[in-house]
Amino acid sequence: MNFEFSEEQNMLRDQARSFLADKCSLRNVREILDGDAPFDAEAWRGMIELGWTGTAIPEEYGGIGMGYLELCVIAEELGRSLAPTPFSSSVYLFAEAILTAGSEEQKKQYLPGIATGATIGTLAVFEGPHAPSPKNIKAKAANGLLSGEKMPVPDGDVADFAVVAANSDAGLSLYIVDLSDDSVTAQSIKTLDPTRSHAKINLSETPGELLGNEGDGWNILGQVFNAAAVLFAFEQVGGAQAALDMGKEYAMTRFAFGRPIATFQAIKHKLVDMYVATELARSNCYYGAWALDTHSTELPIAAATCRISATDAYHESSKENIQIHGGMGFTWEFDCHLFYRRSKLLSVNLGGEPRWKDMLISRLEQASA
Amino acid sequence: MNFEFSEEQNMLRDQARSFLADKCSLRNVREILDGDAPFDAEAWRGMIELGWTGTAIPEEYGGIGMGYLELCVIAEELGRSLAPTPFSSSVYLFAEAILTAGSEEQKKQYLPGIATGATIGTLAVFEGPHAPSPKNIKAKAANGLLSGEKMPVPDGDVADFAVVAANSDAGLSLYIVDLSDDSVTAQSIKTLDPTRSHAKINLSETPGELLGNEGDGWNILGQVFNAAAVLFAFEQVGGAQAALDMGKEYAMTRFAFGRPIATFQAIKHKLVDMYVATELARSNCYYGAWALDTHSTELPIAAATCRISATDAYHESSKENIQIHGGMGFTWEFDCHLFYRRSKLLSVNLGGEPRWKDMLISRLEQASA
Amino acid sequence: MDFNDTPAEAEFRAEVRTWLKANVPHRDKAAESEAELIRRAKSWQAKKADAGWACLHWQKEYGGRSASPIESVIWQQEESKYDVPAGIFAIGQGMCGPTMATYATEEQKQRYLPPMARGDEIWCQLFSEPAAGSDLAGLRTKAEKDGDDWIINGQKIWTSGAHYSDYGILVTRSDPTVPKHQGLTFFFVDMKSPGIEIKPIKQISGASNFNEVYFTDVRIPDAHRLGEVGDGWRVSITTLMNERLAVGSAGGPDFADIFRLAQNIEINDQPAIKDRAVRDRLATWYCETNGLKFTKFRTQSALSRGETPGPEASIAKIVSAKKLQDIGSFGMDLMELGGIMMDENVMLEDGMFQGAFLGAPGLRIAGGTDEILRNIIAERVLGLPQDIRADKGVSFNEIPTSR
Amino acid sequence: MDFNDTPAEAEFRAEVRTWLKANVPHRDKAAESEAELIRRAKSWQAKKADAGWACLHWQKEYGGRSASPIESVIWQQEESKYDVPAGIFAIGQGMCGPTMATYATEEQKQRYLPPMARGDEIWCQLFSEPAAGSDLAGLRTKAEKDGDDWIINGQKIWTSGAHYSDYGILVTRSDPTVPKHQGLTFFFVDMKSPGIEIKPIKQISGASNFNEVYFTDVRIPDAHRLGEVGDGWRVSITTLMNERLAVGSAGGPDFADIFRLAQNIEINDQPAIKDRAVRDRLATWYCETNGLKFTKFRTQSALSRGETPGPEASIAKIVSAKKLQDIGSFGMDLMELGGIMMDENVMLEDGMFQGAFLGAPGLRIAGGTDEILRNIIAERVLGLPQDIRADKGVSFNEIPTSR
Repeated sequence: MNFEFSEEQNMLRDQARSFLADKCSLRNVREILDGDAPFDAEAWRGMIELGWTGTAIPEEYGGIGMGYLELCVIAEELGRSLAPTPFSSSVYLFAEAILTAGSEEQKKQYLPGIATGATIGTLAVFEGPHAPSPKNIKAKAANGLLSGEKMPVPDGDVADFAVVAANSDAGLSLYIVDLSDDSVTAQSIKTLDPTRSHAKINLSETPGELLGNEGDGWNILGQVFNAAAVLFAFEQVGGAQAALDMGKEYAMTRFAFGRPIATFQAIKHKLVDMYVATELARSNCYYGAWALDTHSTELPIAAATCRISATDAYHESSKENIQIHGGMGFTWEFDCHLFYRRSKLLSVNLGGEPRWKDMLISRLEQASA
Repeated sequence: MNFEFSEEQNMLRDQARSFLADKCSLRNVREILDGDAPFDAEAWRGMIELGWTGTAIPEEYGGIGMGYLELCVIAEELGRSLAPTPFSSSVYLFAEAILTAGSEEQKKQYLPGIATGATIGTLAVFEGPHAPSPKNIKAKAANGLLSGEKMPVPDGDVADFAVVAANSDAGLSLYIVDLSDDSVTAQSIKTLDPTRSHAKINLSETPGELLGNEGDGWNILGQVFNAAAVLFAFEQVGGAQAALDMGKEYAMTRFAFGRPIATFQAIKHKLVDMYVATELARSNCYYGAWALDTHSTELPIAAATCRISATDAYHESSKENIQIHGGMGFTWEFDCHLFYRRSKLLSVNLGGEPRWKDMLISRLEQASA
Repeated sequence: MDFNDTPAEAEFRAEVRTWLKANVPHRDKAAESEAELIRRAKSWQAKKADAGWACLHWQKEYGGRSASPIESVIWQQEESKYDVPAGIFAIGQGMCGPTMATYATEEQKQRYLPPMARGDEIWCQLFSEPAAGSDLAGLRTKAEKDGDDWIINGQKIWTSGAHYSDYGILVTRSDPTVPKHQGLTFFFVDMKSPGIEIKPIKQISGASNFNEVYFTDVRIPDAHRLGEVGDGWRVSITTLMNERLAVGSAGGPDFADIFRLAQNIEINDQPAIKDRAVRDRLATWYCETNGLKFTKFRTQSALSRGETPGPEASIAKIVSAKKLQDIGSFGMDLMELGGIMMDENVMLEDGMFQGAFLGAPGLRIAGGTDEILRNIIAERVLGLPQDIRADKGVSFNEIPTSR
Repeated sequence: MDFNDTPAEAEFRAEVRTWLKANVPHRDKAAESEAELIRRAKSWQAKKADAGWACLHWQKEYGGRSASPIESVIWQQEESKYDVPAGIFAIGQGMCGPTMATYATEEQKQRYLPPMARGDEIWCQLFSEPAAGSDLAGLRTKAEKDGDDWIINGQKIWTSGAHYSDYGILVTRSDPTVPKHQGLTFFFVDMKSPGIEIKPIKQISGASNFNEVYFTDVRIPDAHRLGEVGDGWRVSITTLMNERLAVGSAGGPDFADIFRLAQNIEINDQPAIKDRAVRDRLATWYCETNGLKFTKFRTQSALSRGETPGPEASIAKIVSAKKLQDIGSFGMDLMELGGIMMDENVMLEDGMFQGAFLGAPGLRIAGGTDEILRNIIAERVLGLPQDIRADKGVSFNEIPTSR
C-alpha cells in the first residue's frame, strides 16, 4: 500500500509552495483583486520558467512529461495560494481538450505553446447563467465558421486560443478558435471572483478547426471535465486547507472573555468539522489523482467523487473561516473573502454540484449494471 | 392578530396535560412497551370519558363538536405523553375518512361509535415496506368483496372497522370493512415502536361498503392525509418539546468536569437547535390548525408545511436528546428511546418526508400557476 | 385563532392606511446619492412626526404618539408596503432613544428626543471595538475625568451611520482596575466634537455600511453621562435589549425568489423546479420561511395581548441569515459558471443571489454572531447556565488578551 | 501512488492467504448461543496462536509474532474476508494487552500475555462509571490499602464481556483529597474474585453488549497494581490510546446497501434511484464512504512506511456513526409506514436499516461521544488549546457534582 505522494513529489510540493509564498502571496492576489490587470504576470512568468505549464504534457509535444500526480501537487499549491493566473484555463482545460481529442497534428501545433507558456488557451462552453447542454448551446458552426456568444469564458480576455463548443448539423462539436481573429471580440466581465479573469466572447463567422469528431463534442467535454475535475479538486483542497489554517490561527490568537476563542467548543468543533471535510476531500482527491494518472476506467467515478467532496470542503471551510473571524471576517481588508469567492467559482466552473451528484450516481449505476 | 390558542383552549390543554400526567405517564407507556397489551385500556377509557374522541365530530353524529383547534390541543398533549392508545387511528384517520367522504347515512352509522369510544376505527392503506400508489396497491375489490393483505395497519389488531384502500375496475377506491367479519384475519406485528400497535390484516372476499365515489380513493386519501398531517404534526411537536425538555433537564443536572454539561457550548447549542426547530414547527402547526379549522383552501399547503417541519423537529430533538444523555441515553431503561421510536413512526405513517416535500412543491406550483 | 385585527386594531389600521395613502411622496426609481437619500428620509420623517406618526410607542411629550406596541406593529406593516426611505433612523430611535428615555434627565429628554423622533437629528451607537465584539464588556476606550469633563481616547468600530450622525451613545472604560463589567461608564456625545475621526469600512459585498470611529482627547461634559460612573454595563444592557427586539429577518432573496429562479432556469434540459433534488431543498426553505413568518405572528399576538415578547426574536436572525447564505449559494449552483457573473447586463434577478452570497456572512455576524445568539437563547430562553468565565472577578487590566 | 503491496508485503500476504485457506473452519450459518460462540472463538484463536497468527505485532515471547504494523493490517484484511468469530478478544488483546505489556512485571507478562493471545483467558476493561463517562477521570470506585491488599468498592459500567471474562483491568480512586488526575491507581483483577457482581445492560436495540459491574469489598493484591500508586491516569492513557487505534468504522448498512435499496424500492411509481433527491443523498454518502476508505488507505500507507498514525482515526467514528444513523433513517423513509416493521418475515434486507436506526445512537456515544472526539481531534490533531477547566487543581472531593 502506497497511497501517498512520493518523496520526489513532496519535494516538488515544497518548491512550489516556497515559490508561491514568495511570488504569489495574498498580497499579490489583492493587487489583482483591486487593480485592473487580468492576472499576475510576474507569477505567471515564474510558473512558466519552472516548467509547470508543461508538467503533464508529453515531451514529444514540448512538455516535460512528468505526469498527472505532479500536476496534482502543483494544483493543490495553486489552490492554497489563490494564484491569480490563467494556469487552469490553459493547462487543465485547453491542453486537456487537445490531449483528449486532438489529432497528432493538432497536438504538435498547439501543445508546445501551452507547455512553454508562449500561448494561453481556454475552453468556451457556457453561454450565460444556466447549465449548458447539447440542446441549449446556441453557438452554431457551419462550414468551419462559428457564430455565437460565450460567457463567461475563463481568461477569455487574455487567451490566444479557445476550444469552443458549438452545434453543427451533426450535433454538439468542439472547435479550436484563434481568438486574435478579427471576427472575435472579447470583453472582460465583472464576476464574483475578480482575482480570476473572465470574459464574454463574441464569434461572428469565425474560423474554427474541428477538434475530435463532429457531433462528439459533449462526450469529449465529459472526458475533459473529468480530468479537470480532479485537478480543480486539488485546488479546492488546497484552498480549503488554507482557509482552515487561517481560521485556526485566528482562533488561537484572538481573545474574548479572557481566553482564546479556540477554547470555545462552538469554534473548536467548527474547526474540526472543517478539518474532517477537508481530510475526506483530500483522500478522495488522492483517489482521483491515481485514476487520472493511471488512465483508470474508474476516472469518471473518481472525478465526480473528488469534485463533490472538495466542493463541499472548500465551501464549508471558506464560509466558516469568515464566521470564526467575526466582524473582521466580512471586511474587504481581511483575506477571508478571497477564499470564499474562489470557493464559489471553483464549485460552478465545471457545472454545479447538483449536476455532478447526478452524474456520480449515473456512473455508479452503470458500473453496477 | 390573534395567532394563539384561546384561553378556553389553553384550559383544555392544562386539563389534558394533567389527565395524561396522571393516567398516562411514561411508566404507563413502558408497560405497553414491555408487555403484551396492544394499548393502555385505562388511559383510553379515561380519554373517552373526557369526550376527547368526539372533540371534532359534529353533535349530529354523536360528537361534542368543539372543533379542530381543540383536537389539535389534545393531539399535542397526546404526543408529549406518547399516549399508547388507538386515538389517532380512530379519530384522525377513520373518523376523518368518514367525515370527508361518507354519505349522511354512513356518518350516522359510524361516527357515533367513534365519538363515544364504543368502537375503534382505522385506515388500511399500506401493503408492506414501500410507498403506496394507486398503481401498486394490490388489494382488489369486486362486487363489494375485498381481498388482499394490508400491513402495517395501525391498531389493526384492536380496531372494529377499517377504511380499506383497494383497486376496483374503476381504480383505487375506499371501502368500510367490518373487521369482525369471519373472512378477516388480523395479526399483530412487531415494529420499531412497540408502544403503538400495528397489524397485518388479510381480507378474503370480505364485504366492503364503498366510501365516496368509486375510483376516487386516492383523492379522498389525500384529503384525509392532509387533515391527519396537521393532527399528527401537533403530536410531533408535543413529542419534540418533551424530548427537548428531557434533554435540557438532564444537561442541567448532569455534571462532568466539575460543571453541568449544559455549560458546554456543544450541548448548549445543540439544545438551542432543538428549540429552534421545535418553535418553527410549532408556528407552522398553528398555521395548519388554522387552515384545518377554517376549511381553508390553503390546507394542502399548510398540512405539508407543518408535517415536514414537525417531522424534522421531532427527529432532531429525539435523536439529540439521546446524545445529550450519553451512555444512559441508549439504554432500554432510560426513556429517551421512547421518543426516538415514536418520532420515526410519526415521520412515515402518512408517507415519508421525501414524498411530502415533493407534494408541498407541487401544491405551491399549483397555487402560483 | 385567526389572522384578523380586533375591532380597535382594525380601526387604527384603517386610519394608518388613509393617512399613508394621502401622504406617501411619489418617488422616481433612479439611484440616488447618500446625501439625497438622507434628505428624502428626513423629509418623510418630519412629515410623519408632524402628523403624529413618528416613534408611535414613545410618549407624546417626547415626539411619539403614546401608542400601544401592537399599534406600532400595525404602523410598520402598513408603512412597509410603501417604498419610503427607512433605516437611517433605526438605531437612533430603536436603541439610543430608549436608552436616553431611561437614563437622561428630564431636560435632556425634552431637548433630544423630539428632534430624534422627527429625524432632525440622527443618532448612532458607539459600542463595539476591534478587541471587543462578542465580548463587548471587554471594551477599552478610555474615559478619564478632567474637572467637569471626561476625556475620551480610543477606537470604536462597526458604527453604522457615524458619518451622518449628529449624536452618538458611547460606552467607555472609566476604571480598568476593577472587574470588566464594573468599570464602564456611558455617555452621549456630539459627533461633531473635536477629536472624532470617522473612517468607512468596506465590506466584502463592496458596500460600506459601517465605520471606524477614532477618539482622540474628545471632551464630553459630565452632564452627558448616562447612569452612574461605573454603571455603564447596566445602561448598555438597556440598549442591547432594544437591539434584539429591533433585529428582524435578513433581506435579500427568500423562498419566493429561489422558487421563481427554479421555475425559470433549466437543469438537464428541464425546468429546475421539476428536479426532485431542487424540490427537496425548496421545501425545506419554504418550511423555514413560513415557520419564521408564523413565529412573528405569534409574537405579534403576544403584543396584541399586551405581553412583552422575549428574546425569541433571535431565532429569526439565526435561521434567516443561514438560509440567505444557502439560497444565494444554491441559486448560483443552478446558474453554474454563469452564476459568478456580476455584470449588470447579464446577471439574473438583479444579482440578488450573488448579493446574498456576499452579504449573508455579515448578517451571520453583525448584531451578534450565530454563536453568541445561541448562547443568548440558551441562557435567556431555555434558562441554561452560563459557560465558565475565565475573566470572572478578575480586574480588567489583568484579563489575558493574548498568549 | 498505488494500491499495491511492496514485494515483501505481497509475499507475506500470500503466506497469510495460504494458511487461512487451509485452516479456516467450516461453519453452518445457524444462530448460536453465546456459549457456543465463545467456544468457537476460543478454538479458532487457539488454532491461530499455535500457528503463530495471534496478536501478530506482539513480541514472540508473549504469544505474538513480532510482526510489523503493516503485517498486522494485512492479516486483518485477509482474515476479515472469512466468516470467523471475532470481537470477544478485541478489548483484551487490543487494550489490556498493551497496558500489561507496558506496566506489568516480566513474570506477570509471561504468565498473562500468552493465554490472552491464545484466547485461553478473556479480559475486559473496567473504566467508565455512572458518574464518569466523558469525564473518565471523575471516577469514584474506591481503592483502600489493607496490608498487602487493596479493598475495592464501587461500580463500573459499559464493561463489554464482563460476564465471560477471566480478568479485567481496573482504574480506581485511591486518594480523593488530591486533584482528580492525581489520585487514581490502576490494577488488574481476577473477575472471579468474591464481591464482584455483574448485571447486563439492555440497549435500545434490544441487545445487551455491556454490563454493570459492582465491587463490594473486593480484594486485589498490591502485586496486581499496574504503575505507581496515584499514577493510574497515566496508565489509563496507555489503554485509551490503544482504544482509539482500535476504533474502526461502524458496522451496519453503508452506501452499497442504501444504493441497492434505492434500486429495488419504488417512489412515485419509479425506482427510488431515479429520484433526484434520493440520488443527491446517495452521492453525499458515497463521497463520505469513499473518503473514509481512502483515509484508511493513507493511514495504512503511513504504517507501511513505519510511521505511527495519529488520532486521525477518530474521524472515522464521527463520520460513520452519523452516516449510519442517517442511512438507517432514510432507508425507512423510503419504505414509508412499512419501514417500521421489524417482523422477520416481512422486513426488507434483514432489518438492517431499522437495526442501524436503533444501533447508531450507541455508536455516536460508546468509545467517546461525537463531542469528546471533536475535542480530541481539536486538541491532538489541530493543536487547539483545552477548554477552561472548572476542576483544575481542585481536590477531587471538592469538585462540584450537582447544583
